[in-house]
Amino acid sequence: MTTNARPRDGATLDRDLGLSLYRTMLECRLFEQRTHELFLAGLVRGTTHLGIGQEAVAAGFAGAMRDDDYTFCTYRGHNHTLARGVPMTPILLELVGKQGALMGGKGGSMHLTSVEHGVMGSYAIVGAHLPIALGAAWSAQYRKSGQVAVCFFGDGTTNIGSFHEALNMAAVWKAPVVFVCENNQYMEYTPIRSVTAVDRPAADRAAAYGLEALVVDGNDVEAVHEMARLTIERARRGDGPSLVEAVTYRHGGHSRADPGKYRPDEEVKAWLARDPITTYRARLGAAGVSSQELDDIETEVKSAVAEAERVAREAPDPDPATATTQLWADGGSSWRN
Amino acid sequence: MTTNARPRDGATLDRDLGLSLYRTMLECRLFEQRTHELFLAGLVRGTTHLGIGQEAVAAGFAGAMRDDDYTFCTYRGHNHTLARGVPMTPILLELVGKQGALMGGKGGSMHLTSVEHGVMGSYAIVGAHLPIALGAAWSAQYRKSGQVAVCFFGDGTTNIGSFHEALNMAAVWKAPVVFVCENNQYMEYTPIRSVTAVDRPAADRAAAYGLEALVVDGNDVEAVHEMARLTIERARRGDGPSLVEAVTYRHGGHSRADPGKYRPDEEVKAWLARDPITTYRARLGAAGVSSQELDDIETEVKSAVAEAERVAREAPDPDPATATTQLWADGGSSWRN
Amino acid sequence: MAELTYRQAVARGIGQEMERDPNVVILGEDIGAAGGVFKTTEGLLDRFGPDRVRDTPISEQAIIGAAMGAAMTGLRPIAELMFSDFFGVAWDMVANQIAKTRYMTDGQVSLPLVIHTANGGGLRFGAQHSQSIENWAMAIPGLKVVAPSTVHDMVGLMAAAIRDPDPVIVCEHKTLLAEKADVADGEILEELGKARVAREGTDATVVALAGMVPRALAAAEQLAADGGPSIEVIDLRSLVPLDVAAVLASVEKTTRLFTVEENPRLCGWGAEVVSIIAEEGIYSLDGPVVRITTPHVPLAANPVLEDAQMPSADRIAATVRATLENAA
Amino acid sequence: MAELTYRQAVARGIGQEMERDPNVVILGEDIGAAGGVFKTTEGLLDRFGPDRVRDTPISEQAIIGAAMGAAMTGLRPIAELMFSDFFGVAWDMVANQIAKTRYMTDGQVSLPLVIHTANGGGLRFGAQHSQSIENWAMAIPGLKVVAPSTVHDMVGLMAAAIRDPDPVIVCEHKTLLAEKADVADGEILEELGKARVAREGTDATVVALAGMVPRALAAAEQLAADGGPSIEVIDLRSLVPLDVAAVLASVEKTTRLFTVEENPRLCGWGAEVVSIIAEEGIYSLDGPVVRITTPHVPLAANPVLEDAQMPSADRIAATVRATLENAA
Ligand SMILES: Cc1ncc(C[n+]2csc(CCOP(=O)(O)OP(=O)(O)O)c2C)c(N)n1
Ligand SMILES: Cc1ncc(C[n+]2csc(CCOP(=O)(O)OP(=O)(O)O)c2C)c(N)n1
Ligand SMILES: [Mg+2]
Ligand SMILES: [Mg+2]
Repeated sequence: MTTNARPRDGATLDRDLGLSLYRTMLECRLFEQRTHELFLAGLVRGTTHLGIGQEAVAAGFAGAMRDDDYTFCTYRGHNHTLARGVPMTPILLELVGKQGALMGGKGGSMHLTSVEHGVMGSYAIVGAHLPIALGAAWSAQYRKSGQVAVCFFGDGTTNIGSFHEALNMAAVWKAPVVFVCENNQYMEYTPIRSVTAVDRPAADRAAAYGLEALVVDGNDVEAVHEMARLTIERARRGDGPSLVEAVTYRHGGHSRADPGKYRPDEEVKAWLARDPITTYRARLGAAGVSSQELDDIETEVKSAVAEAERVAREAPDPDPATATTQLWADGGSSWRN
Repeated sequence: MTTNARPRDGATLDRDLGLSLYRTMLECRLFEQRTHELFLAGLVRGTTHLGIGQEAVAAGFAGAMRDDDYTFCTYRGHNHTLARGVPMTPILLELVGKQGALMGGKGGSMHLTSVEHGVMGSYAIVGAHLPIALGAAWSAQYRKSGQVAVCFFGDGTTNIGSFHEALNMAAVWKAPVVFVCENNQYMEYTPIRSVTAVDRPAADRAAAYGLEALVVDGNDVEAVHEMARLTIERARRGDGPSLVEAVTYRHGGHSRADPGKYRPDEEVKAWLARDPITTYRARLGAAGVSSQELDDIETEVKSAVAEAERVAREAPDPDPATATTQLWADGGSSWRN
Repeated sequence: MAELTYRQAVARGIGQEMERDPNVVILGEDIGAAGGVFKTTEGLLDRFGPDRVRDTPISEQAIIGAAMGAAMTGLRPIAELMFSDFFGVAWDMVANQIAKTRYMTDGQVSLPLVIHTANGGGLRFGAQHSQSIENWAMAIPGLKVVAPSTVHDMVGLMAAAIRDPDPVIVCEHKTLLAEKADVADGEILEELGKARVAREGTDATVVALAGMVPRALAAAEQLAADGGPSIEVIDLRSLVPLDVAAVLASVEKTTRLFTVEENPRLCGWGAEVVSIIAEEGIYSLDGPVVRITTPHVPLAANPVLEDAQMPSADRIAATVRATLENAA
Repeated sequence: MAELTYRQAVARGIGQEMERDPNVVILGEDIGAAGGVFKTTEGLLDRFGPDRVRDTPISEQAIIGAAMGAAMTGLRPIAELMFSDFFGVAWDMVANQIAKTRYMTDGQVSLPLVIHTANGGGLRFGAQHSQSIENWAMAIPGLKVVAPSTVHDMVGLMAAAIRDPDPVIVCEHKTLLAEKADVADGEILEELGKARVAREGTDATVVALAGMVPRALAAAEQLAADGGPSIEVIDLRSLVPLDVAAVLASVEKTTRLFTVEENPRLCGWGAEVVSIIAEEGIYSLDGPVVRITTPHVPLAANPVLEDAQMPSADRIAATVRATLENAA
């Protein structure tokens, strides 16, 4: 299984599932596009890392997860957070820094978390969440809960130590975790191939952990979904972890206002032509879904984004006194008696 | 090249080289045996980690190194330090804690270093020295000095993050470094196979760095020497790093007074029968070296060990005032003006 | 009543809590079959089986990271870090992930976990196996830190750490492992954040921790035997939460403060304690506040050098005596 | 004279030393073609080529470890750590290897290397990208630590750090990166371990560092404008070596001491400075010594919350005024 996995027996996906994957991708895309505009306008503060172009990975996996499964993602985590069903408004409130924010303003863009939705955090230090995801999987295994942890990270992350430690220990423990490398070809500004000893940063390392090399077209949401289904099932069955390399591309820069100019124009153009959303829209159309239905979805998503923005603009600032709450389980931050 | 490399064209090694490898192994063995006795007698303080049974790796590699090449090893570093020609007396003085010690008593058993002999340190935190050895190799590459760094570590070390980072960066930079995993089958008390996702902890990871899987019989000093020659030449030529797995066994426990009882008797017995020194003595005999000559070497080494012990017993304690010297290059340790 | 060593007390505390709560699990290197390199987990594998007592590869980031992931999903894991020096290879997990996640998620994530570790010098292990790192942990908001000095406290504070809903670093002092004492049968539970007056005195307060507590007590006895000043010794037991009230009360009585720290001089817990008193108790003080510490150098392996570095009972006694005499 | 930003000053200092000494090399993530994420290495690749300016994978242990290996074999490497928070993933290399190796080898190994890193909060990056970790480094014997607050000092202290025969951590404060000032042409070299009296005053000494220096100065001006107390502001510039003499001399004059720290409260450099004065300068003090710090919590990403956490000019001024009034 080393290229485009496809739905069972070559059949096309269930229609409802297809539409739901499409909707999820659109939610990610439109939310992030607006977020970027609001960042440039100074409303969104701090930093943002957009996953525009990579939506199929988030949507494909989230669509194959059980509600109580765990997601672990990075600072580039809007897509993964939205795809698990976290509403846009508290996310946007977090980004603009207003009351009602998903984490009360304490985390910010890089740390989106919604335990209620199984989004167990976005981690801003490269590689840290791989061992943590393994731990959640171990816990599920110990509790016999049948839950699976899915852990997303970038190509650059395959060169840091915690990747290696987590993969080995997960394999030895047969932990129910799926490690998903979103290979978008770049670290921040440096092409991954210039700093990596193998061509496929994740897949070419799988054998080092006794795992199969799994590669999927990360811009093909159905292929991703099928790969997700297979690897999650494997984990749930007790057959242990998988390492999936989803080949994709970020349309924009690494973060904030980075225009991503370090990438050859031709390369960017080629990938834009493989936009996961427009190509999937075409595929759904070819499979008989009407333009009207697809347009309706877009209209609904747009108005959800607009509504989130309206709330975000109107919400008050947080109470500065909350800066010192929730360090400890007692709600406070006192370190003395 | 995945098993016993042998001297070129199946010829036997040069006679002088063979005797010198034999002598080196004996120096290691007899020094360590006496060290262990002195530890049990309370003269050697702190801790010791013996490499008894693993001498062929140290001797084989050291015999293939240029005088100005660099050795990086672990707390289990007596063999590697002796094999590079560091005299026994200052080492033993370090172990017993007397004046004249190799590092003035500051380092102790786990940190043997003799820059003069290219022994760039023994490192007591698993994995730390792999990146450091890579750095020394990078420096040699930058200075075009033709030097090679050889870095020894254990099987357990292949599961820690710095292993992964160092191997990848060394491969990308084509650094002149040879990473040598002494697979003695155990971490401290835990068998390596019970915590590792692959059978050969180093060799099965080589491909993850675009490197060839190299395995050598670590109890066959000639095979090790040939593998050393080939990989060091490769590094010196500018063809980059190698990762060698030398399969061996420690005869005793992990450290101090550990009797190593966690290992099956049969296993220990089988490995004792493959003692690198007795088997090599037999091979040298079969190749025509007289018993007398080999006995003479043993007598010389024994008296060197005895002489080191005599000095160590008679040497005075260090001056306590030296406890605060040599933190900084100015010789002192002042942190204030 | 049963006589127990400090090292057995570690296993007793852990075992007590594992009996009580099936969600308590432990992982680390050589902790299972081997019972731990310091034999502080001996017997646990037999009692609780390999699902709850897990041997790991040498992968400290994965060990501590896995503990975090398990803690956030319903378990109460204990990670063993063989030597506290090894925090270096997993400090991101401790300082950046575990310490900050509850705060960053505004309380969505709780991390009831313990990292227990052998801490401190005195065994001639050299600079990379002898550090006292309790101040590394104290400096990071979000970590609780305890460092028991007695066999009883080892059981009771370990139990408290395991039951605590927040991450706790438990420092086991290497020089105390072989100490023995009788401890009560049945459940033992202490409270985090309570110092203990280990010895009452009137002329000066000496605040100590872990392996320095017996030395401070010996110094006090030595001074008493010589007709010197009367020393009150406070065993802090816990750095976070810190029992500020106990130190303030003692200094108010004695008017003089000394701290005895094993960690190297700069930015230790002693500096924190002194600074608090210099702000809140300055009018109680009758003279300079003196920190007795290891000098700001790594610990040497050599016994003569290491003994010259770590505060000894003699040095504590001499420093206290000279300081008080100077001021008088 | 040329106008330079603080971020350009980093590259100027590095470039000056790379011109001077061919053994100076630099490595890190995105530092070459991209000129660094903070643009503090801009232009170096073009000037010195890829052999001396090396882009690396995301492998901080390998980056810092490689710098160490290079330093012990004849080079003078500079490792860039993109954000100082990432010391977490490479702390073993810094605290256990680099800091201790000269000592452990009794001086056989010298480590003339620099780790330069973006430090501090204020940019709303959240808890894992905003820490002030200068106290982590200060607590480790064997590391020198500098944290320049001005454009000139950034050049001169960087140059001094690179020439220093020992390992130096250079902390570049993120909020200062865009600061501009005219600096002299030609070689600029400062000395490690010298504090600077940034403003003279008579009523209280305020000791600050890096991003807190401008705030302390603003507070002093604010108090002066309001007819409040006269504040002497000391810019420490370097934590190790520490200019104890400068602080002692100032406190002797003003009789009052305040420290302004960005790092969270416990065990910061302020605690060290206060403790030294509480021992050596206690008889100069006329009242409580007060540390003004970020509270002991991680920094929040939200601007309102982050501003409430980090010491502001207003908070500094108000604290100084209230403390002095209270005592009077
Ligand atoms: C340990 C660590 N080193 C460096 C960084 C800075 N950094 C943030 S994102 C990034 C690039 C990550 O690349 P990749 O893993 O491919 O993920 P992507 O951003 O492409 O999604 C870097 C270097 C970090 N956050 N953590
Ligand atoms: C980071 C770290 N973790 C744990 C240890 C404790 N420790 C010392 S040696 C050792 C076993 C190492 O096994 P291996 O790499 O196979 O080397 P060997 O001792 O067999 O030569 C362990 C776990 C350490 N020194 N450093
Ligand atoms: Mg990437
Ligand atoms: Mg081994």
